[in-house]
Amino acid sequence: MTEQSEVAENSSLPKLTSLARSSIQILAGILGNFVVKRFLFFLFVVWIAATVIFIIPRLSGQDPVKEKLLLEAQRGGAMQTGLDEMAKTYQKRFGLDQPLWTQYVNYISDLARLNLGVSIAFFPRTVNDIVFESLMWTLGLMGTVTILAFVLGTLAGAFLGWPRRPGWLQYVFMPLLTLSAIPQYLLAMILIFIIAFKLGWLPLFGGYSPSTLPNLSWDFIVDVLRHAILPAFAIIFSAIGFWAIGMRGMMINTQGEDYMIQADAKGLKGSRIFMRYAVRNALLPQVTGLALVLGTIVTGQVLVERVFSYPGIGDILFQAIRLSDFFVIRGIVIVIILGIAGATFLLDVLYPLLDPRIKVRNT
Amino acid sequence: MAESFASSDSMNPSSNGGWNQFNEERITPIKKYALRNPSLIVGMALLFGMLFLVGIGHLIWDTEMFRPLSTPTRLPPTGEHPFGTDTQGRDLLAIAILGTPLTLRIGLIAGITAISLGTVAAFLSAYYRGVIDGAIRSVVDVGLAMPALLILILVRINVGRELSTDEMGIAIGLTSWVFPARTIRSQVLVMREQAYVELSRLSGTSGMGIIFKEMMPNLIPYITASLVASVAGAILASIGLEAIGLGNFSQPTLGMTIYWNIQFSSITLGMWWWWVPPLVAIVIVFVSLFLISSGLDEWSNPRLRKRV
Amino acid sequence: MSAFLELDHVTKTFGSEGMFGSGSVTVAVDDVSLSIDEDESSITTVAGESGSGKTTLARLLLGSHVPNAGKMLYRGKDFTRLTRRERRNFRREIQPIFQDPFESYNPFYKVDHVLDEPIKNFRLASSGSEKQQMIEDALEMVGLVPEETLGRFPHQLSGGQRQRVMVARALLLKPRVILADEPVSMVDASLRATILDSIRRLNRDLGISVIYITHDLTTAYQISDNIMVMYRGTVVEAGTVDAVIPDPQHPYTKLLIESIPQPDPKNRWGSEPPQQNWDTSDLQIAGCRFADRCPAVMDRCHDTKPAQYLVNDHQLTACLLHEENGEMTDTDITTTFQTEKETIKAIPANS
Amino acid sequence: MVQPTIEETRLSTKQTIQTYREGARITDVDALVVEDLSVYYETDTGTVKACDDVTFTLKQGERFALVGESGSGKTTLAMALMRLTRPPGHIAKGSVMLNGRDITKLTEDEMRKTRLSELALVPQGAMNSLNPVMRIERQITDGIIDHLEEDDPTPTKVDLQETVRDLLTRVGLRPSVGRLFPHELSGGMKQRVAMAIGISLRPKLIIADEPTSALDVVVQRQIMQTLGRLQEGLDASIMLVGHDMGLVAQFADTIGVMYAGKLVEIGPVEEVFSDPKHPYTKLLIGSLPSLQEKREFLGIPGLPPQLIFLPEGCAFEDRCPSRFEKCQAAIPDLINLGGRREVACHLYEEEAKS
Repeated sequence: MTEQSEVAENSSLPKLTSLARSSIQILAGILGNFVVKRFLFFLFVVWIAATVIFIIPRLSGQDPVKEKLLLEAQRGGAMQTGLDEMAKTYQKRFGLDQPLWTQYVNYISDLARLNLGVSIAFFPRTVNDIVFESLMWTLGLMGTVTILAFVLGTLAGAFLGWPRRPGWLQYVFMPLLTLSAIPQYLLAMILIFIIAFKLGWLPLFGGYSPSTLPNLSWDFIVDVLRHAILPAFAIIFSAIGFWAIGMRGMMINTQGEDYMIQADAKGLKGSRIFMRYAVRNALLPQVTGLALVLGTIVTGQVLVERVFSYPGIGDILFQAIRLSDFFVIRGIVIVIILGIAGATFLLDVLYPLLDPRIKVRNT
Repeated sequence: MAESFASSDSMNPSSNGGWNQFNEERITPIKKYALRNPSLIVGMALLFGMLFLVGIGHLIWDTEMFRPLSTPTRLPPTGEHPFGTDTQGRDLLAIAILGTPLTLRIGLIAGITAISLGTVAAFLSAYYRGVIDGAIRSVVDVGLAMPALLILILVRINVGRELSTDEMGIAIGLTSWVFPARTIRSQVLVMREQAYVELSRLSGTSGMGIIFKEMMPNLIPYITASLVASVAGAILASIGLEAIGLGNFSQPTLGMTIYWNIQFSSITLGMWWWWVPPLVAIVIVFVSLFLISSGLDEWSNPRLRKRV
Repeated sequence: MSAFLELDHVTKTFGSEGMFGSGSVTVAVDDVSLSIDEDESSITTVAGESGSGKTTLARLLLGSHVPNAGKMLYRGKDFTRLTRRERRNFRREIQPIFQDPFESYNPFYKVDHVLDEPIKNFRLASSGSEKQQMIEDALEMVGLVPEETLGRFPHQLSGGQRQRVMVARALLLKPRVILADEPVSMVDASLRATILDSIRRLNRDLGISVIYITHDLTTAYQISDNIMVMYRGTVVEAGTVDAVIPDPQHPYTKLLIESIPQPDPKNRWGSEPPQQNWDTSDLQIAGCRFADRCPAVMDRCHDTKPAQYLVNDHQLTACLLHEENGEMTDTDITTTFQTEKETIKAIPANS
Repeated sequence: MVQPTIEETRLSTKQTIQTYREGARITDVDALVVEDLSVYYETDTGTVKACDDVTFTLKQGERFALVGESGSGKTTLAMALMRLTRPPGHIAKGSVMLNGRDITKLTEDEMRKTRLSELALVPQGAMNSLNPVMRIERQITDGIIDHLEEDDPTPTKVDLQETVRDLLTRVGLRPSVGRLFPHELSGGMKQRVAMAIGISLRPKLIIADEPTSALDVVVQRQIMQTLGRLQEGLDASIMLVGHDMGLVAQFADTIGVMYAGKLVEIGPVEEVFSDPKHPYTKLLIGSLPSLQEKREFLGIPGLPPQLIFLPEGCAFEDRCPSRFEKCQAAIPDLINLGGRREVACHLYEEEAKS
């Protein structure tokens, strides 16, 4: 840090108080810090994505509100007449008549305050209410299940890639391979057909039985769990294969490394070599892999929710598409991107804990 | 001084020139390698076997019956309609025969678009470095955070009309080129540091000459593997898009069949013959593409891994 | 006579300041001046350990890197302002021999590719048959049988054969200067001789100047006329090989030569006191860069940066111990090099 | 299995190995006896005999150097002694007697326990043989912990830290190095850590496979001197595998030269360097450049052998300046020329008989 202080001293500014000088050092320290850099990048990604989402509808010259109204008219909705004034009031209401730049500034400032605007189809309700309510369901089921699939898949892959593994494991490999090739929502259909329809053990769709009202009673929770099992299985079975195969490849690569030979030469116990040397090193690319495929994971789950009409964010997205409720669609897309960019940021920050070679402080 | 046994066994090239020599040097190693690479063979057999069956289907079956109301509705598989019919009077065998190649076509168009864009971006950013590299890298990082499907949803809605299959292919390609760009860029970065690239530059070869004469030939197995992976990804995205109702309603693609299945909840109607054929077709497509891409990966990696 | 190639106070650094001063900057080559004259042809060794900057210096001379400070002059003209044609001539007049016989060949092509490319690009042969003839002559010059070498893939040849094809490639282009970057370090001792011999014949028979980059002072002593020893980016000692090797002046060169294990079991290292532990010292910027490891370190060494001092007219050293000799005005280290070329009469080996 | 304690070995200080190296304490106890050890690699183009019928003996406290060029089989032999040969390689035949036991016959777990406690490997300098995600102190203690018998008291955290500090200082490193990660160390420091690990259980035999390859020559000298000091401290014997003849001349007592998987010459270093017997050794020593006088470059004509197409006769026959008709017919066996001198060459078969 010495360079910074010298610069501050002989700069032409009047004699700096020690407070000013140390604050420069602290600032340089903070801004140079790895975590802050990743957070700045996270904001950058979200800003670019938001801008792209803002620009796409303006490209086609279509006005989202008028297009929605035309669709309503097409379906022979009640408001056959007076489409133009209705469009005008809507446009004023959503500020679409102002010049593009001010619209953009309002949009970004709203976004900064996490206000995603107002829904067209369910007019008085704000997008925030609709989205965040369904977000609970999605995070509750999908979040936990994805992590579970990642952990189970990585463990299976670790054993599959280890020469001294239990014998029966290789026969598990071929089914895992085919399972990982089937998209999640198709697996969901198969599960519904066999378990729900044919055997009738579990409910066919929905987040909870339609007759009950959401309350915190015990039997409601059991009801929710019964509905969640099939979607959870759909995701876990298709994801486990993907993670296992990835981890198996990493394990095989790691065993070619020099430090594995040296571990044997040290006469270490098999279990220690497996856990502390092979798996511990093979985990690093696996975690980076997780960050890369977050996007496809989320899309897969949106479709699973659609197949099960599970009241998560995916189902709401589907309804919004059917009703072409533009602002809800835009809100959901932004929330999903926020989630993915946020998860990537988290993984970036946690990665140095796994791999000491990544410099965290800038000293 | 690595004691490498392999390099000391000298394969003596045949001396008679022309086709025979080309065959000897170029084809036999590939043939010899292919035989030792089971996943590539099985993958290819599955894919081309299916296409072959679809080809025969075109000849012997009246594919016009894919239009709605061309057959009695909800018929389980019978002699006259071996794949049965759906609630809107479409013959499901015709759908399967037309649908599978159509979906593969979307995947191929998207894959090729993604690969060409990705390769150009990869070479631009990895070979020329500097500002271009920074710009392309940040675009790729942002692209990774924005799932292609969501962007397609926004695009599709604002286009206002149904996309033709080719337009959908290109749209998917344009939004998923970041994945191949990222992987190919890392390979080019590794290759760029090799001594033979520097040597070629010092032998007076131009920048373009180096890219096409020195780097491209070694990258081909890697690019084909990425192409196959992109095609598989594109098919997944296209089916997803169609399944949530944003596909082209007049086209009998596999995705649209899945959409109609969900729309009419064929499962509760017990019409298993409606969703089993598309499902089987999709599974075959994905498993074969997966086997081919992992086979190609293994082929491209040992050569690069041996060098790096 | 203007110098063919001249480095004038050249400094090369890597790494970047980085945002908010968080980046780290390493100085690879620090204020080096040398010149290679037009007519004189000699073999000059650039010796140094890993991290001494010898490879960076090689890349500078090849034009692969551009100096951050100071200038590189090609026939008197600044390298960065050469026209396309001048750059093409420069490209042809200085050619490399790389270290790794495995990595210098594109695995996709046969070894002929490495020989055909330069001939095609620099249009050295008017017809195919003339090209073939040139290639076969060059291969024979380095002791290879064309029929057993051409038409094969790189992995079908041994490391020694592949390096000799590299020397043949340099022969084809008949450059003014060959830059051999550790040409024999990855080849077995028994095969080194033929390669070093063919490099020496390039110089003796074809008058091509050779810059031999190595960490192995023994082969340097056998093959080269002049030597410059580098340590952490600076030239610590330079001069003719016959002046420097038998009687090194700079403490680093002394330590380097003493540490070389002699293949003579009778005079062993013995067990002198273990020197200051070499690895655990950290980099010093001010003063002499060798101060933190120097057995003969003085207080002054830590703050005054040594200049170049003439020990005799064929040897200079950058060490404050020789300060009283007076600073060299012309900092071009090649002034101490031996120019007139008396042939080295090889003393017959006592086999 | 009773190991001779250090006091017992020091008693029999009869010098059986004649060496100029002062401070050498070589006893008559056999540390390692290798007989007809052969390691074969099955490849689709045929069996590669990487090591074939290798026989030699190592005395307690002796420094034995095994030299040979690439493809000679020296590293394969070193790995075979540690029973670390990886498929498709396998130990085809032969015995390796270490402290009274044939380690080729041990079960996998018995061999595991023998590694590090009775024989230790110091890896190549060029390789990154330390676990990149584990602190140095853990990489030293995990070897010790995994060799504890059930009845041994489990060492406390303080004991282990004490051992690590002692080992690091003995190899010339500051104790604070224990808290660092491998990527924070220089090449020389990594080799010192590898040596600290090697001596942590006071083994009787240390195998060093090109310990200073890719290290600067000054660091190389310091590492070799440290290795020598450690060996004398433990009264262990060392097998140094390498190709740098200068290093071997400075460090070793006895030298074994390998060519195409066979041991072609053994002898005290001074004798082999001043009066090499096998033609290959002669050419090898002849081709060494010297710092004292300028000489014409001398190499070994011809190409290195291909282990898949080995001739019936002597493998060096096609490059040997003094070959005669018998060389093509039969593979020469290792014959004893008196004392520790052995050579595998038909030229000396009559001389040995007389």
